[in-house]
Amino acid sequence: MGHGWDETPDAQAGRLAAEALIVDVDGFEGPLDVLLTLARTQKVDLRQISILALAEQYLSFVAEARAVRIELAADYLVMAAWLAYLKSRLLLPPDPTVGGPSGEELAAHLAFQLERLAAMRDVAARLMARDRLGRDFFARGIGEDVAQVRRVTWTATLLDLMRAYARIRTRDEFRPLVLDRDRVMTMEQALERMRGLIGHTGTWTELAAWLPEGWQSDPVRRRSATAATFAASLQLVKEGRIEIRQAGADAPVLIRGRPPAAGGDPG
Amino acid sequence: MTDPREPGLFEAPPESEQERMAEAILFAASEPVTLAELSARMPMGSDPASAVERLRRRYDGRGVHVVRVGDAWAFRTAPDLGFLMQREAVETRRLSRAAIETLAIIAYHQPVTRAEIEEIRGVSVSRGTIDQLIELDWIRLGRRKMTPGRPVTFVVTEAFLDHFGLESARDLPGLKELRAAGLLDNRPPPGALSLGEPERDDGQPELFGK
Amino acid sequence: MTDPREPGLFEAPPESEQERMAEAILFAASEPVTLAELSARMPMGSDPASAVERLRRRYDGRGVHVVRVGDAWAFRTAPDLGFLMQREAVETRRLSRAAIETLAIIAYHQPVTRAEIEEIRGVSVSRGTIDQLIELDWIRLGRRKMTPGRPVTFVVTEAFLDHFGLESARDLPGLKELRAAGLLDNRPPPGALSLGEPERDDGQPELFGK
Repeated sequence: MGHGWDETPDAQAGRLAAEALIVDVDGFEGPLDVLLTLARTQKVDLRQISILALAEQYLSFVAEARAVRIELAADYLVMAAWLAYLKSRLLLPPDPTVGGPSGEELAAHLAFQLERLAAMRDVAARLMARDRLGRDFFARGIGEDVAQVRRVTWTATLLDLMRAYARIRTRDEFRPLVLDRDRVMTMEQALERMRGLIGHTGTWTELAAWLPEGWQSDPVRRRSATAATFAASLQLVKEGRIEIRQAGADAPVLIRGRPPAAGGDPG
Repeated sequence: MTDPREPGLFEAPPESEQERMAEAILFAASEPVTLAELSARMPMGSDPASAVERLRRRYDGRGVHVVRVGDAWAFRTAPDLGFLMQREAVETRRLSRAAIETLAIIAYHQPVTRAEIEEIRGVSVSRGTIDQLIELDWIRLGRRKMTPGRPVTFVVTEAFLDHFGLESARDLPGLKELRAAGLLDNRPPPGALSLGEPERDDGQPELFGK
Repeated sequence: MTDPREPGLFEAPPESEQERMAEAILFAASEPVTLAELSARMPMGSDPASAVERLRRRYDGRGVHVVRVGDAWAFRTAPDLGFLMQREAVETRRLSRAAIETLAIIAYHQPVTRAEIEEIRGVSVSRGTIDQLIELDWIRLGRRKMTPGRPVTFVVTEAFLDHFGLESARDLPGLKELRAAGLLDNRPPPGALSLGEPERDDGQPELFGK
């Protein structure tokens, strides 16, 4: 082990695990899956894992991905932003100006999610390993053909029914693609727009205020613009250009620009 | 399971075990099974002929018998109970497209008149289609509509809910849900211009649902 | 056993005959048969429940068993003899990991909405997964949830129980332990900044599904 003198064996194992994950990132089913895999490297019962250490592991996984230029899907980055936030909540003394649940509560819920996912995987494996019809035990192989009474019954499945309905109802719904496109904002468009504006705001501003004119009233356009703007703001958080926060589940998402000097990694 | 009696390399299973094996094989086989085939499938050293013979005696007088079919063996319902098998002889056929579409419209729009069904389908609904659905006991007449001519309406029945495993017609998913659950292709119907949405990869989010 | 309501008019067959009848009917059907169906096919005044119970005891330890599947009963070969049945084994399409996990979540959390499945797995349910499970007849639509948007729910079917050799959904492996550990509780996230959460609103597109 020629690596880092300054690393504890745990930290080193975590870093090596993060590196190993990168190779196989397409094999994961989302950030929770990655977290569970990382949690297993802590070699303790899931109930005893350190969420703080786990957050570190995940953030180094994301940093590693960036170092080798692997494009991670947006939800991996959302998780990274969230874990960076969680980490700060766990490390810093409670800030009375920030409402909502404590870092410990958030950590406990994440631990619950991981334990629940692990439990579901465990029972899924037990289910699939059961004796199964057509493999381990069998139904009668010969249908009885005793009666000559032939009665025809007509049958259809629920799927047939729903597909039939969908077929009818969507017949006249198909329109040229362009009609839909002008109601869709891409993340690139939002990013470009935000980069131009970001220097001007040092105060917390609602995400909703960033939506361009003409994208605020029509629900479809608003939804698309909100999604794109939010995704773009996460990208900017990642780049250290802005900060983002939300005080509660239903509270508005707030954004503010970050002085260039403080630029750096949120992790 | 080791048998202490003999140190043989291929120990045949005990008689009772051989009988169980023959029983399971005859039961699951999709056609009558010959002794040769039984022999090939049972462990080395088994005696399928006497296993089948014991099985035949065991089922003597029961609701099913072990019978000889040519040089093979099979389970058959006891001849005196053939009258119980009538429901097994039912032949099922799939509903025609016209019928399933009509049924779907009634389920989603009930109570609905024939004229309304035709408007939604875009083609006329034949008398035979409605008759067939009534015959199946999947639809029935509902209240008359309070519009000129007071046309009859159609609604779905309990038997319909039963057949399709629904608690109520309100449990039918809407179009958005169908699409969100991946039950719907967004592909246009064959023959239509190639418009619509581009094909999505598996697992791709529906970011911008309609 | 005579039906006291209609003395003499419809004499029920003796117990042993009822057992033979239930035996013949269950043997003939490859799908499980409900007591209601048995009752409809056996002569009036019969008691299919006790006929099936006697039958179950009779076949205890034999090569074929009487097994319970939800509200229905069926003959199935003894699992320990599966090795003899390689010829009958049906090659099932390998389920994806996503499909297996989704199935388990539906079985253990039913009735469960799509959003709840996604919350547990941390990713959106990929297009086609639900479709595949419905096609296999392992899941079906349940009641709508009485929450905003009244989302549709999914539950497992009798065919699911049959396939996995379960008498009822209560017999799922580890169910009690999971419940005792609180892992089946519907525990909402503590609120703030749970960005990874799928949208709960019906028909709402996901911001960040995978």
